[in-house]
Amino acid sequence: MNGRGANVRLLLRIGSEFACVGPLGAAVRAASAQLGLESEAAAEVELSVVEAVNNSIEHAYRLSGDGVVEVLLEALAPGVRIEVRDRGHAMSCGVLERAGPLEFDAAHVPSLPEGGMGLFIVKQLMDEVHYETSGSLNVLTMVRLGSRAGRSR
Amino acid sequence: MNGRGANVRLLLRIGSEFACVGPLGAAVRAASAQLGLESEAAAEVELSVVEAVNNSIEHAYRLSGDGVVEVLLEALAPGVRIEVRDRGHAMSCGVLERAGPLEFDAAHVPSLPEGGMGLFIVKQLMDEVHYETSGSLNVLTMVRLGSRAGRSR
Amino acid sequence: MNLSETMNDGVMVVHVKSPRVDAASAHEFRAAIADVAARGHTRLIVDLSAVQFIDSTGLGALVSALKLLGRDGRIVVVGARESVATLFRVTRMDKVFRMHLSNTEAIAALAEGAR
Amino acid sequence: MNLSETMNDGVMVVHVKSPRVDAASAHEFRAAIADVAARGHTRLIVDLSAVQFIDSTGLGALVSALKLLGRDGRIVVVGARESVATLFRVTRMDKVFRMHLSNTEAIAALAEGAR
Ligand SMILES: Nc1ncnc2c1ncn2[C@@H]1O[C@H](COP(=O)(O)OP(=O)(O)O)[C@@H](O)[C@H]1O
Ligand SMILES: Nc1ncnc2c1ncn2[C@@H]1O[C@H](COP(=O)(O)OP(=O)(O)O)[C@@H](O)[C@H]1O
Repeated sequence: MNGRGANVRLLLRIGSEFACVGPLGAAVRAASAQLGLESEAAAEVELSVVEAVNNSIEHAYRLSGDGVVEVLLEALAPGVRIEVRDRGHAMSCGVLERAGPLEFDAAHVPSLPEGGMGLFIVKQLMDEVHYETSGSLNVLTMVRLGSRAGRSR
Repeated sequence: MNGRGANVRLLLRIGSEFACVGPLGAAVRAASAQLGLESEAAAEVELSVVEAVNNSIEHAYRLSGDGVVEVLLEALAPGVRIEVRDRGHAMSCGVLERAGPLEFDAAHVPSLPEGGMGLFIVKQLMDEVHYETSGSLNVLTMVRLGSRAGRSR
Repeated sequence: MNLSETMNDGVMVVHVKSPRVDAASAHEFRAAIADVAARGHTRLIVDLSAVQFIDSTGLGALVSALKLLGRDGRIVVVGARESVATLFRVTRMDKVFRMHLSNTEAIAALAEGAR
Repeated sequence: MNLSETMNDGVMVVHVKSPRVDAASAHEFRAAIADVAARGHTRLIVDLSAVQFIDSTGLGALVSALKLLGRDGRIVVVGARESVATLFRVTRMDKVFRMHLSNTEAIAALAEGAR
């Protein structure tokens, strides 16, 4: 099928501003669908990329707005491999590994969390997630193999 | 409206291979829609970008496959501004300006053209088109202001 | 944030008209619901049928808005499409914001909770 | 290229199943129609209802395929969505490939042309 070869790659780049994340997310979703992901899987890729890019903007660049975030989308057969890259402050060791489900009492509203969900969402929706810093470059790599039906979840 | 500000930009980059143009085109269409273009206008932007990128791959890089093509998408209020950039052989002077409708006799099949339509399509669908080479960088700039209804065509 | 309001059997329904509820719009979204809360409404139906995308920042804004509704505050959601419902499910926030298919169902659920 | 064939009132209908007919697939597309031509069919309905995108390279392949059908060759198109029809219109190729809403209409047009 057209466009699903192993060397098909698309790089997307934005400045570290939340206003750019919407078009980026929509582009990632459409390109993922074009690469063969089913509609719901492509939507989950969009959500995961948006969470990761928001983290780069908020935590790596600390909302300064003058950084650059890149998303590399690569076709797998089947699925997609994604890198989210920034050159801001690196995530501390073990943070990604420790990110787990939020513990809360749904009936006790004042104690409900309003954040701290991003990394857990990414880990839940993607088949593989890892993070690496080399020099000044931070790379969060995610793999999504295909639709839920074909996955062991 | 979220994402329609003047500084909202998205850069997309592929290698000069036709297999990458599908995901790129789908991404450009979705991002254009996200920036406020109506569905048919976004589809016309996709077609114009695909024609321009195909030209960079075929004519600027002569199908060598080792070039890079970039598409910069920028929000206007309303509309989008797009640059298609390559570093291959530049288009000759006046070619874009001269690109006109194909003259053919629809009833005489053997003489029908099989190509030579790309630049004319882009000129028909976009509100502004120009081409500039500076140094080794070639840039085709296109502007699409909005949906057909709001345009003088 | 583009919201509209209707009253349905005495229950305030807030229709979110923006297709994305994300980090770029979460602040506005919270403010818009805070405005409804300030007018004394404590039980809301939030209609997400026009929403194509929501991220954890948007969800966090909804949690924050819920806190503003006070002790008796409750928010239920109607019209969430599959991709939107996924976020609520994965974060377990579907235990906080019950998802319903229709206003009728949502109104019944709010009445139930009010007893 | 993913094509399927059906016969409708004695007319060959070629259904293009791939969502994109573009520079990456144009060659295959031409070859697939050439294969139909090689089996002696000269008048075809090409059903584009599954096609979401076609560029000038795809259109050029359709022109090239038409030439292979010989002197009496004709191709009419059914099911083109608005964005696909735009390309035919802008290039005036809708004068070469007549667009129809249904197979019935297309079959009538082909019979008309055959007189
Ligand atoms: N890209 C990143 N760069 C630096 N730190 C990060 C990054 N992503 C996440 N973190 C750290 O991990 C924590 C948890 O992130 P997350 O689960 O997305 O929730 P939130 O962003 O709402 O705090 C953040 O508070 C931050 O300290
Ligand atoms: N990006 C480009 N770089 C170099 N030459 C170009 C480029 N785009 C178009 N051209 C030239 O203009 C001509 C017309 O282009 P076009 O209308 O797209 O038709 P086609 O690509 O089918 O020939 C091409 O044949 C080529 O000589």
